[in-house]
Order: sequence, then structure tokens, then C-alpha cells
Amino acid sequence: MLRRIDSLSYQGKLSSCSPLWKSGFAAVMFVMAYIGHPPVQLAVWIWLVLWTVGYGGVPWKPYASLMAASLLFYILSLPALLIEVAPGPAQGMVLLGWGTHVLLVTPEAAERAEELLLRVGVCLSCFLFLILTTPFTGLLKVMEKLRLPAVVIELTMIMYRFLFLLGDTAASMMLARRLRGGGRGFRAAVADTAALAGRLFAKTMERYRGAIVGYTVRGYEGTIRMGPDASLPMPVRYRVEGWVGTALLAVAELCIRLLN
Amino acid sequence: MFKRGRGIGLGLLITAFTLYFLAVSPQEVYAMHIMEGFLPIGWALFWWILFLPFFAFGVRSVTRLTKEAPELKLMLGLAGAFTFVLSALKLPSVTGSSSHPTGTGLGAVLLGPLPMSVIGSIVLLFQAVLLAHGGITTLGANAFSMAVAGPFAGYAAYRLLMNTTRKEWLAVFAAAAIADMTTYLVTSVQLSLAFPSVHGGVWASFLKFGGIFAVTQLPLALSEGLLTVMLWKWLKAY
Amino acid sequence: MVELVLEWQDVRYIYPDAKGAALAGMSLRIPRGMKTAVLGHNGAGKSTLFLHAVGILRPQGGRVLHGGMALDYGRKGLKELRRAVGLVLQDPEQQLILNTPREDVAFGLRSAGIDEETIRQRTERALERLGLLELADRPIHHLSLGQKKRTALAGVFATQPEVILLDEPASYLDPVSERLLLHSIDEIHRTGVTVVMATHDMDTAYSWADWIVVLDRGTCRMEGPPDQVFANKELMEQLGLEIPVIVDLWESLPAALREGRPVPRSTEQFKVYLANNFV
Amino acid sequence: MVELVLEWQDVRYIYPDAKGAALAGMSLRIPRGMKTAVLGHNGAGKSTLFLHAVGILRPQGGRVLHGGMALDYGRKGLKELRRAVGLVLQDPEQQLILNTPREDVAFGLRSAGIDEETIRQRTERALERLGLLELADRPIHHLSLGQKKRTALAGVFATQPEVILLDEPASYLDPVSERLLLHSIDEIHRTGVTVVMATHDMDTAYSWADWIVVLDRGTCRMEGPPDQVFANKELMEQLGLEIPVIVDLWESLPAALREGRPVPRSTEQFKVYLANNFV
Repeated sequence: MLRRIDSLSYQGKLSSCSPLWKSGFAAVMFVMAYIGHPPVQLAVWIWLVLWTVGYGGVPWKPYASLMAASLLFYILSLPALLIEVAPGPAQGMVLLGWGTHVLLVTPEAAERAEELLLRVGVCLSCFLFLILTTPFTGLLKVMEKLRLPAVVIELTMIMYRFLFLLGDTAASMMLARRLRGGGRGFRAAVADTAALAGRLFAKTMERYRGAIVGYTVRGYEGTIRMGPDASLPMPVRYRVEGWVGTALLAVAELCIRLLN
Repeated sequence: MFKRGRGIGLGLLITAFTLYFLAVSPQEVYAMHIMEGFLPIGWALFWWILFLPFFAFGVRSVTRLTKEAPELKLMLGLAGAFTFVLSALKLPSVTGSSSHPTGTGLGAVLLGPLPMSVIGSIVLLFQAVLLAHGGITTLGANAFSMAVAGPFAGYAAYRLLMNTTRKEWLAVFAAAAIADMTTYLVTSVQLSLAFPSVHGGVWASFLKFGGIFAVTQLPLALSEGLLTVMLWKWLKAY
Repeated sequence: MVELVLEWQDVRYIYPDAKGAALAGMSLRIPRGMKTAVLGHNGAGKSTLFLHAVGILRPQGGRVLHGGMALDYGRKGLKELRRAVGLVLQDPEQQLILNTPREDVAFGLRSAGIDEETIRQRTERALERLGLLELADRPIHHLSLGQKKRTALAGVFATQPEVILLDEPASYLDPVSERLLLHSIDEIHRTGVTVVMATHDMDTAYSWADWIVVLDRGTCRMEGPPDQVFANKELMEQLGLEIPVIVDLWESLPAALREGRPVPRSTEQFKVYLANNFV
Repeated sequence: MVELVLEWQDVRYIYPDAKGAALAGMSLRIPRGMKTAVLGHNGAGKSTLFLHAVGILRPQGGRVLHGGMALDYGRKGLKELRRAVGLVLQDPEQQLILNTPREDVAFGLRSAGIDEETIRQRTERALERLGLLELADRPIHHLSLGQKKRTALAGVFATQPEVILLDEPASYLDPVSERLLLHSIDEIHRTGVTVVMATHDMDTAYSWADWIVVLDRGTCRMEGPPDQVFANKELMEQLGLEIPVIVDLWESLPAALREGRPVPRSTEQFKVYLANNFV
């Protein structure tokens, strides 16, 4: 699971193209998602799916499953968004009533949930476009351009380097625990997990000690300098489509606003 | 307008509840990361702005620490990677389902709350970018609840209990459990401010969101407290 | 016909997000009571094969049999399977859960719900057989890699499985520790356990195993006794596997001198032969 | 007398919290331009020896010399030393810092303050010579162990050191990756770099090295050319080190047949000899 998005982001057809262009484009689309009216939002949604799955070459199966998994939060929040308790008679679809109190879905809430679904979907498609077509090293370059403090970028780099190592270690430890049949009952299960986390911590410290030697040998003196951005420019064809499409969306949005 | 809303609303409602009961095996939801695009733009910006000063202070403290000892950068990076992997471990929960620990309480006790705000936000960035849990527009809000509020509350609880009771296990348990609880409460506040109820306003909305996530978050806080105490013991023996 | 402990019938498996198939129609049999070596490069499918044997992975096509019966993937079936088939992972760090060899060996027994007295006895016996008694109460992070590997093996052995699968047990060990570990494995085999070892050391495989299985890109390319397998030079070359030094040298002797003689299994046998024939 | 690149003079070192000395009067010389193999069991002091060569550890007694001069442990001296003496650790994960081979290889150059154009060229050359060009932009966690090891080696090679020390480079590799790595090491040696390899594989050491050094419990027990070292059977046995199979078999041939002939260095040479003499 940990490797899934990472692998996809390196294998796509747009992977080696400029991360700056892609994140700039995604940022503009985020703005569209927020300020646009439903028709424009829908257009952005469809367009970005096309960019990711079509131009980016991200397989549709993992794409759809990521989209669905992310929507789980929305689904989980639905009852809170929809259901209201009113102290007296109120407008809406009544689900339950006792005394003067009613449990109901108000039209405002239903409308809000609809709007939210649309916005969440569009934003997700922007978000997935960015993370599925841009390798993490590219995002680091963007962070650098955004002038994030050097220490944050270095920490991010170091973390990224060790995430997968520790992740693999944890995965094999869990495998071993399954093979050997963990303890029974809640307490034993928590104790096992704690032992596992502890062992993982010990491993982490071991990695730390090893890395200090390794980094020193390589001439590390407290700072990691990043190289220049070596990514390819976005192909002209896509750049043109990006600009033209954005312009069209902006015009459409303007028209809707003027007509209302 | 209302007619249309009602028709679609009803459809939504039915599908939603069917899905709800099919899908709510909460282990797959990193329950308290607000998803991409969920917050209205005003609130998304608001939480970013609230989060940034803490982040800036955190960066300053980390810079100062690592200037004195550059190898601490490696240590902090590894601590972050460890927190990330820890949060992917499934933790048996008292309710029988399983949940994911956050590790922010333990981190705050070990590293201090300010460095944890930096490490925690990077961990959140990774969860967003590598696991698609959370998002970019909501990163400010999530970071505020999980990397700022949680660690600070957990750390405060730890100090307080250490000074008053001197029972280390109790302090560690409280740090972990309270960091979790605080994160959960702050997130509920964030959601209810963004989506106040028509009847009863923000307070009613807080009860609803709080109620829904309590199902996963209360047992999680308890299990995480227990886990952290056992982990603490384990580390001491080591 | 020998009895089979484990059998893979045309098993197919593709990891999610992987490009190629890890197992692409794997058909393979493990005879009971023997010492089997599974040969092949990294990526040939050795680990995936083992994970199928303990039901961690389920075939996407074909089936796996244990004792002639298709695996039962129910909760109870899996529990029984994992009691009968023990897997020792390559890196012992990941397999060891508790803090000392004694505690760790007892761990697997305790979760099987055995009474404490039996646990104590069995743990003692396992530690003894693997030469770990003196180290039994030392914290695991003070042990050498070879000792950790033997502890991991002891933990599996103590649960008394029919088969023990070992994934690259000798990797990273120096020659002395490797010899000790191989000795322990032989000790275990002598108690009647079927032993299967994945390795890419041809020399070890040749002198150790009774039965050899050669994997390549998710299929089984050959199975048979060692001399027969390594006699197929063409296949070995095609798969990029080395011929054991002894076999290689033996084959370069003139055919007349080798006629009717078995290929020596060890340097010792070869030396005896040379000494007897060229004086 | 050959020129020495590195020399240890009666070096003593005890790790904090350890019982015995890791180096107990280690005296050892590494001749320039040669391929040296450092032999010994785990714990014989191989890694400690290497860490002294790059100034990570400082002798508690005795001294270490580089190019005939005692090491300067000042900031500047260490920087120069580490530019001249490259160390490749056993676990490549420890020493890979950035996220793709291209970036990582450039890391060492960039921190030496070289201009970007030269960095680009040297990185390219190092990647090419180690056969990593196609993998250059793949994230490191997608590489196999063998590829990671070659990346670590490339990172050290790119900084153009005089000597490269390799700590157990072949451990954990399958035969194909091992052959590739050894090939890369020979490539590097051909550019004029002195190469030193710690190993416990006697067969590899025997066929690969020009010069062999045998360590035991923190001291150097023997140094010399391979045939001479392995001719000392008594010592090898006493240290529990194996004789290379080829030497072992050769020695078991009757003395009359061996007289005046050099011991074969590889299976190939042995085969030629057998084919020529027993037809």
C-alpha cells in the first residue's frame, strides 16, 4: 500500500515532466474547483481524470480505488452533515419524531451535502493528478521553489529515504507475527503490538547509528545540497491544451456569473 | 429549488446509508484526516494561517537544535519515518475493530512539542502524498489538530502528571491518550465550524461530528495510551 | 512413489502493482522426509512460493496441496496449516518477537494454548538441540547474526511442524556460523522433519540436499536428485546458474576415468578419489 | 619494495561497552595499485580496521598512516583523507543519501564544491562504468540489493579516491549480482584505483586478489600473495578458515604431478590442467 502511489508516480507518462508546471496547473485547477459553478466544476473533474488516466497513463483501476477510498471520509461524515435535530416542527424530510423534537433532513443540509460532494470530487481529481503524475523528488523541487526552510526539505528528504526501509521491516514483522500466531485477547494483542513497535524502534536506532557512519564517510557535514532541476519541460501540446482549457473554463465561469 | 434538492437528497440519503453500513469498518479510514476539498475555502485558509506560526517556531527550534549537532537531523528524520510507519500499524481496539495509532503523544514526550510540530506536519504531508489520506488544501487544518494541538496537549499532560504524581506510566499514558483526544476534539471543532447545523448551529454540529468520530476515536485513545505505556516499558528494558 | 508433503499445481500469482507474474504456472512437489534445496535467482519466485505454502498468499490460479489435500483457507484450516508447516524468514530480526531466546521460543507455543509445563520442556529441548542453552537468557540484541538465526529456527522447531521451510538461511553468515547453522538444520532433519531450503549457493545445495528444485521466473524448470539436476549443464547455463565447483572439475576429467563412478558429493570424496587414482 | 597506500602500526581499539579489544595491536600494510583481500571471521576486526582508515575511529594506541604520513584528525585533514580513501559499507542503505542513483552519486561531488558541469560529467561517467545508466532516475527504494550496492560504489568512485575499501561487498547477493559487482570492482581497479575488499568467501578471495591479509581477533596473522597464504594450511586450520576448493583439490593431487607448476587460480585453469594431463 505504501509503495502503490509512489510506484505509479514514477511510472506514468508525465513523470519526468516539469513538476513546477504540473503543480502550477493543479493549483489553478484547485482555484477553479473552489470558485467555479457546478458546470465548470464538472468540466474540471472530467478534464483532470483525462489528464491523469489518459495523458498520464495512470491505470484506471488503482485510480478509481484511490478515489473511492478517499471518498470514505465524506461518506463517514454524511450523517453529521445531513441529519438535524429540530426542537419543533421544521421544514424538511422527517425521519423520526418524539414529543416536539424531530429528527430530519433539511433541504439546506441536503443541498450543502450535494455541493460538497461535487467540490470534494473535483478537488480530489486535482490532488490525484498531482500526486499520481509527479514523483516525490519532483515535489521536493516544488517545495524548494516555494522557499520552504532548508531544514524542512532536508528532513523530508531523509524521511522519504527511510520510510520504505522501515515500512518493509514493519511489514515483515507483521508477517512473522501472523505466521507464529500472536497472543489471544485484547491485552496480549496490545502487548504484541508494543513489542513489535519497540523492535521497530530498536531497528530505527540501529539505522540511525549506521547512517551516521555512512553519511560521514560520504562527506556529509550537516547540509544536503540539492542539485539543479533536471526534469524535462512539459510537451508543447500539453502546455497549449492546459492554457486554452483554463481560458475556456474561466470564460465559462464568467458567463455563468454574468447570467445569474 | 427545494423540490429538486429533496429528490436528490433522498437518493443521496439512501445510497449513503447503504454504503455507510457496508463501508464503516473504520480501520481503513485514517479517521481524523480531513479529506481533500472538504473544508470551505475560508476555513481552509483560516487553519493554514493559524498553523503557520507554530510551524515557524518549530522550524526555528529545529534549526537551532541541528546547528549545534548536525547528526540530530538524521535522528529527527528517522523519528519522523518511525512515526509514519507506526501510524500504519493496526492496533487492536477495545471495540474489537482495529485502528491506527498516531504516535504524536509519544513524539511530543520524546522530542518536545515544537520539533514535533515540524515532524508531524511532514508526516502528514507524506500521508497525503503517498497514501492519499488527507489532502493539500486541508493540510493546514490537519496539521493544526494533529501536529500542533495534539502534541502540545499531550506534552502538557505529561509535564503536569510528572510534576504532581511522579508516576511515569500514568504520565506517558495520559500524554498519548490526551494527544489523541485533543486531535479528535479539535478536528470535530474544525468540522462543526465549517458546517454548522441549521438548527442549533455550531454546537449541535460539534455534537454530531464528535459523536460519529467518537466511535473510532475514544477506543483509539485508550488503546494508544496502553500501547505507548507498554512501548515505553519495552524501550526502558532495552 | 514417495509421499508428498507439499505440492503446488499450476499456481499463478501476480503481486498488486507488479509488472510480471511472481508465479507463472508453478508446479512443484516436495517429498516427505527429505532435504530439498530450492534454487533460483532473486526474483525467481522462491519467497512467493513459501508464502503460498503457509497460506499467507492465496493462488490466483491453480492450487496448493498439503498432505494431498487442497489448502483450507478458513481460520481454523490456516491455523492447523501453520502448525504443520513452519516458515523461517531470511532476516531473523523480523521473526523474533520477544527479548530472549527462551521467551521467544516459548512465544509460538504459548499462543497455541499449550500448558506451561509442556512449554517449558519443549522450549528446553529446542534450545538444547540448537546449541542455544547457554545463550537462552541473553537479550536478543546481544546475539550474533548466526545465533539469531538459530533462535528463529528454534522458535519454529519447538512448535513441532512436519515441514520447515527456510528462506536463504545462510545469507550474510561467515563460514563458521554457516556450518553451525547447517549442522542445526541437519539435527532437525534427523528428528524426522522434512526440510526445504531456498538458496543460491550451488555448492551448498549440491553437497547438502537429497532433492533439488530449480525455479526460473515463476516456474519450476527442473526437479530431481542433485547429480541428475547438475548434469543438465545446458539448462543451468541457460538459467545463468553456476555448476558446483566439484561437479565442474569432475566433468573435466576424461570420461574414461569417470565411467561408472558416482559424482563425488564433497571435496572430501573428490580428494579420496584423486588420491586413489593418481598415485 | 612496493609503495604503501595505507598502513596500520600496532593499532589498538576497544569499543565502549565491549568486553574484548576490537583491534589488539593491528599491524598491516596495503600496497598501492593492488587488489587486496582482507580475510577473517565476523568479529576479526575487518570493519573496525576500515573505520580507522577513514578516521571515523581514532586509534587508542598505535597509529594509522596514509601515503606514509600519520593521519591528521583535524577538520581539514579528515576532509582530505575522506576524499582520498573511499569506504563502501556492507549495507548500502547506510550510505545512500539521496533518492535516485543520479542524485546520490552527485551528492559527494556537490558537497566537495565542484562546479555543476563537472559534477554532471563525472556522475555520468561513474554511472556508466557501473552499468547504472538505465536506472539513474529510478528511486533507490525500487532497486534490487545488487543495484543499490553498485550505486553506493558509484557514489564513492565518482569522487575519484586513491583507494576504495569495500566491506563484504558480495554478502547477500545472488551469484549473478555478485558477478556483476565483482566485474564493476575490476573495472574500477583498471582505472588505477587501489581496491581493498573484506570478505569471508575464500574462493572469491583466492581467485580475485593479488594480495591477501588474514585477520584474527584484532590482529593481522599473515599477509602475502594468495598462493603463499593458502599454502599455510596449519594457520588456516587453526583460524578455522576454509581452504579454497581449488587449492584443496590441487593439494590432494600427488606431489609429483604438481611439481614446479603454479597452483591454478580459477576453475578454468584447473580444468585446462586436468584436461591436458589425464587424457
